[in-house]
Amino acid sequence: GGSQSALDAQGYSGALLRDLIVLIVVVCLVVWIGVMIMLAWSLTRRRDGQAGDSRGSEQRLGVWVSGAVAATVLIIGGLTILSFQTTRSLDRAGDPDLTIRVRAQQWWWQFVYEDADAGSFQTANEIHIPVGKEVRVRLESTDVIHSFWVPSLGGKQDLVPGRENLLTLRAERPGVYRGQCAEFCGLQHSHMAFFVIAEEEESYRQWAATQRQPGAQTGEAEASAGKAVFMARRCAACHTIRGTGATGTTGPDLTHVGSRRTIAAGLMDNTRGSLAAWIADPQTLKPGNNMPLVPLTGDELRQLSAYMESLK
Amino acid sequence: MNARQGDFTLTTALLAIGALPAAAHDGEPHASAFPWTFDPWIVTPIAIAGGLYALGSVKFQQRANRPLFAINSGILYWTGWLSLVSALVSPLHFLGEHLFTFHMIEHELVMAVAAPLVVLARPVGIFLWGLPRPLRHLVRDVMKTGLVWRTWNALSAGTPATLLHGLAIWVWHAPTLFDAAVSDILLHRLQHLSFFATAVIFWWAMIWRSDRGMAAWHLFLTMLHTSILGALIALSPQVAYLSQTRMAQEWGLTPLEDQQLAGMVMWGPGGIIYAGAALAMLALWIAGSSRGGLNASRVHS
Amino acid sequence: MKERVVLDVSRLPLHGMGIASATWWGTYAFMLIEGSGFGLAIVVYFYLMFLAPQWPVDAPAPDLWAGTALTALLVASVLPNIMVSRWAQKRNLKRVRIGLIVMSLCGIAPLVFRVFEFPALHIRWDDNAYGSIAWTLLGLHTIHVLTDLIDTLVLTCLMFSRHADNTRRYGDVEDNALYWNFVVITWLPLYACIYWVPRL
Amino acid sequence: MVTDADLDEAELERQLARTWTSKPGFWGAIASVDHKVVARRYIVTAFVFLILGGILALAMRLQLSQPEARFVDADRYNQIFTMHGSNMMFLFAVPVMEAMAVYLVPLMVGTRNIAFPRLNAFSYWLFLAGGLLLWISFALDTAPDIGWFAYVPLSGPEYGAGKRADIWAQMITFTEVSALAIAVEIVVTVFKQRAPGMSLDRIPLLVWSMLVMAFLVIMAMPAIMFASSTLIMDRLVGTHFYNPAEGGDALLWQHLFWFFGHPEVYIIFLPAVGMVSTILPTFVQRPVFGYLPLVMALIATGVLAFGLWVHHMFVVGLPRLGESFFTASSMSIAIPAGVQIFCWLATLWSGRPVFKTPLLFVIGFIITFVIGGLTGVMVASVPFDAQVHDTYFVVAHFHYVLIGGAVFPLIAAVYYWFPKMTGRMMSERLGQWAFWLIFISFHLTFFPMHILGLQGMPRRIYTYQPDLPWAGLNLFVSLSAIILSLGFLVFFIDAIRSWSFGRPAGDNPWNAPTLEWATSSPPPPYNFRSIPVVDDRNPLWSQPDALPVSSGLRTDRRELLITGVVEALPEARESSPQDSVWPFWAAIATSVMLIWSIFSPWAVVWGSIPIAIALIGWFWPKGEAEDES
Repeated sequence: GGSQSALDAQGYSGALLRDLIVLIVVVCLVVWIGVMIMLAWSLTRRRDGQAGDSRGSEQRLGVWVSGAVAATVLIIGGLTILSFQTTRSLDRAGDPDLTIRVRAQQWWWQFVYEDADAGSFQTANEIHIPVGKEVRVRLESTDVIHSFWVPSLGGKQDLVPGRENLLTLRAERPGVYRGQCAEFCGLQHSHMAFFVIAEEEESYRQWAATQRQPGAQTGEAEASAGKAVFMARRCAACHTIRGTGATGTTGPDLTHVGSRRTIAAGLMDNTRGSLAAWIADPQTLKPGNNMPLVPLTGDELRQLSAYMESLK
Repeated sequence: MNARQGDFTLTTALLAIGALPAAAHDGEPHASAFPWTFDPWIVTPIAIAGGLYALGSVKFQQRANRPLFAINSGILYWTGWLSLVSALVSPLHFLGEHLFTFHMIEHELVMAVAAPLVVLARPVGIFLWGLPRPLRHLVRDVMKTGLVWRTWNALSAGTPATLLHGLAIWVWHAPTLFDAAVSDILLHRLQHLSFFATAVIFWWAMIWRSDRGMAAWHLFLTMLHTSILGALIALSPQVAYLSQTRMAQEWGLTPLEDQQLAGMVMWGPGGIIYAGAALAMLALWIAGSSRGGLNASRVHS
Repeated sequence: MKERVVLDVSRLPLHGMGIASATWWGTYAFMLIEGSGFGLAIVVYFYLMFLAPQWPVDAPAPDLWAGTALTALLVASVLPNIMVSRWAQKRNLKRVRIGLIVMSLCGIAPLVFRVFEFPALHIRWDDNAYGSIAWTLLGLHTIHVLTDLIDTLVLTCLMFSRHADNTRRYGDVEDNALYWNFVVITWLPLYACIYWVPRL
Repeated sequence: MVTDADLDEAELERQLARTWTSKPGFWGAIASVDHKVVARRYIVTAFVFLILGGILALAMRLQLSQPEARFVDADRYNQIFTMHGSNMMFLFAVPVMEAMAVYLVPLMVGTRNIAFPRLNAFSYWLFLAGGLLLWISFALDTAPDIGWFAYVPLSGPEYGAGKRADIWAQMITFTEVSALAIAVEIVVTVFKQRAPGMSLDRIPLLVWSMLVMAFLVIMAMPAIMFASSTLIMDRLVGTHFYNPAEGGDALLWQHLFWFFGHPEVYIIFLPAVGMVSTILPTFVQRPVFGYLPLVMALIATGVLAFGLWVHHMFVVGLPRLGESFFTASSMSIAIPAGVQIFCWLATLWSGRPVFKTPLLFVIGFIITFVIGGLTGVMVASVPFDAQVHDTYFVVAHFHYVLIGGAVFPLIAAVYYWFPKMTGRMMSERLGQWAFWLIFISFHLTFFPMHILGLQGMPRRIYTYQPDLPWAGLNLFVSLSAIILSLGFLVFFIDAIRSWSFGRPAGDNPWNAPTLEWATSSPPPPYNFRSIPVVDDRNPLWSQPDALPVSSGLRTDRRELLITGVVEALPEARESSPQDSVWPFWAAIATSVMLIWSIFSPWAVVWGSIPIAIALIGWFWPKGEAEDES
């Protein structure tokens, strides 16, 4: 899990937006109650003998209606200014502390940490960010339109092929925040989630340092065998594991797949069992996704999932 | 975009000229002074129009027995005249040469504020009063000649006026032409002249010539096409107006942002004026459709 | 409900002409629909132009001669068109017949030039978005020329039939003339877009 | 030449009936151009599509009632929500509103048939063909799966496999052509066929709303026609309108779609407003308060509708500097909406409410629509929208606006005009049941969706994981949806039963003030024995004893009165076309061409020939009285 709610705001933008939402909802609620009182009164008021459409009462009604319309104008004017203030607060000054390039594709997220000095690296469906820092995400799509949305941290922004959009995130508290594609993007739109893990600066640094390392080499025999299977069974044609001969780019970078919380864009928790299930039959678990069914023996499957799990 | 620019946006959007101090508080070269523009080719006609009207009103006031008409149209005229001055002579003009956004505000003032106000005031009669008697008769005779009369009639019919005004707006917003107007003073004068002249013809046609229903229709079409032009400018991902937006950086905007804001001014506030006028015309049309004594008698003939 | 007669309409004509004719208003309404279509196509043209780093995309500006000749032809055809409309108003059958034959020719001739306009664009519809919109503008207008041509041809046949001498038919001739004017007028901004905007 | 001047009533009715009644039998029915016959077909067909669309909604609710359910697979689910949206918008909401216009406008303006009645018949056949195309493709498991908005590139040549997107695009063409045809008919009927004396300020509000709706159709629908045609071209002949790699643009589609799509909302909503403004005065027995402000509010909504399309695109990356402009302009629609609400409240306040079913639905409409309008104000705010865009909050919002704002008034309208259309009353008891079931379960179904949206549930997902906190509310919503469908079931049972067994209604069962109640129920084929003459906005209230009428129309041909646009002064007597089978054949030819063109561009060339033949048959004069002048 992880929080995915506009009401459970844990980021700078998220909190601003929550405050705006609450305020506007309250104002609108008051307006609705006011209109309902007027409606109830009109329906139930006691009518005297005479039909009340003399000239004077028509004029009085006119004044009331004009007043109500004027109030409408004032209220929407006020709400416009409120929205504007929020927009202005969202667009704060300052250069980002960290930039992440997001490439959305059917139906997973590729995240590239761009860092000229320390070296760039890639993850999939999971990003770590330091708490309290401005994180600029550069949003691109490689196929259809998707939408990047982590409600607890801030509003959404589309990823449109041929264009680049920007969004700034700042988590105020450590935590795991779930995000999900919000623009219908085809068959498995429902299974296109990702996680933002906000942590203290120090642990973020450690994580980033680990991510920059090439894929772990383990001594465990089963995992080593799994590596051989990976290379032999076409997996390397689509996936990259840095430090090995696997340099495919169609699928997610698996260099540290074992360290991620979930697999298949938030579909399942990352355990050896779920890895095995996924590799054995991706098309049943997430029909239509781009990972082909690779026929493996039981041993090969065990070895391969052990290898994946070892890539911490 | 930072907070300072945020201020800039708000004030530009809502208060146009009131934004000036906020916009320039960083000690740019222009910060200390917003000069007025005294281009003789602009100031002279405006001054003459003001002088003639003042003189004419005084003379008219002495003879006429309809002071109320004079006062109403006087208020309209002077408001229109002042918006023309604020667009073309006040620091707004200077700003318009530096920022696309202000240039657009300037144009909207000329076309959608000054022009309809002047047209509503119907100042020609007063102008004539302002002229010395021999000249007045000469002008009156010229105005009554067939050619002048026919040309005016042909131009100020609803459809030609709408087309003419629309053509002026679209042609001048061709990026090359617009940029050329910014750097060439002669073209710039011509641009403003054609905006104002076609706007006067357009509003004259709408307010005084056309049937109210047709006027509303033409105003709606004008709203639609100017909004679309504004939207095209606002939504373009490229800077199309290179030299017009060249100096935007000095004012805290990127050239693209300047262009977007300018388009937005045409799209939003500009569109609202035309839409409002269209609705007013329709309301008059509908409200008056059974008045005038024609209806009952002619139906029950 | 009981009725009380207050108005006698028996002296009204059996058919209205011009703004008293429902067909006239219908023609205008359809022109409005198609005008919106043309307007949108032009807006899309500009939208793509504002989007592109240079315009036209990967092609020289179109050759002028075919389009310009066609424009001249269309503008010139307005004159006989208005004449036909006037003759129809005056119910002059002989002249209307001659005029309709002339107008049929005026509908065919532009199509000859239109054939040369497509290659003059120097780009195919499937090369890039510029090619797509340029071909679409030309194609859209061609469809309108064709429809009105067919309409004119049918009407010409009709005017040589026994149904010809009838106010209704003359009204049809007027509406057809109205529509041809529309086809000509809408071409002018299209011509400016296709041939002159790339030269700006 | 026979005129009605010197005939007695019975003889007059006999002659008119002979001239105006359609021939019996199958071909007679196919050939009929009576606006009431065509409208009735339209309404029934549209309600059938409503039922089908509702069944789709129930299927979706079944799938979402629990996490990771497997009732419906991803592919089918995507087809279902695409079908639900497209069906409800293009096959139900717009057509049913237009059908109501086709039925009511000629009666309310006091004429004998709609303008261009053959076009009217043609439009129905085309609409039917479009609906069949979509539903047959669904039955064959090849329905569109791209959403009712069909965003490129998902619907483009690269990602939209098979013919699914083409079927969607061509279904659009079918329904839009038929909608445009009706729009033209409405405009001309209202402009030129109003009863003498019905000047602009005496036009019933329903007719005003239909007129504004017709103009919206005329101005907005070309955008979607252009969009869907260019989409097909991108897919079929390789143009690049929406391909960013070759100078096209994915957002161009969205601009075109929403330039149509936003006015589309008002195309549905404005007629509903007109229905409310017509029904309300009858049930409080006083003229509507604020006639002119209400007319202006209708028109202002129509005008504003063309400036608001970007508010469906707040998160695509529009210029950030423009956000306050977009927010302000989107919120401004609340002003005309406010004018309408307050005028209705004033009407209610100063009248004497009679709580019959139509009024109940109108009150339910006010309560519900104000919520929908206020959530509309919420999503008009760009930052607010950044959180709720494409979530269930928006699903809730537009169902409040479309069901609360348009379907409630539509049901009220059915209860209100059913007696006129069939000559029989619907059941008051079942009506009350239907109202309370629908009203309560509607809110139970859709209100929780606001909360789901704020809790982060996106739209258009076919399932969700159990660890997300949405399961409880989703189950609740699904159960409520069942009650909602029961409410609709009661309504349909009432309508079907009353059609044959309802209490006879009489001419004017509600003591309503507008012209359609001046004739018998159901109206005869010629609508009015004599064309009424109008000198008031509420003619039946100002002239309760005897209706002023005109005389002098011929009875040996279908003749109606052409009047001036502004004051409705009589200008001509005009013949109205005879029945004809040609519109039917023309619709068949057009359908063949449109469906064929999904597969080959040459269909446009060869398919045009039969269309041309059918059109010549349609228009070629037959030398009958119709043709006299």
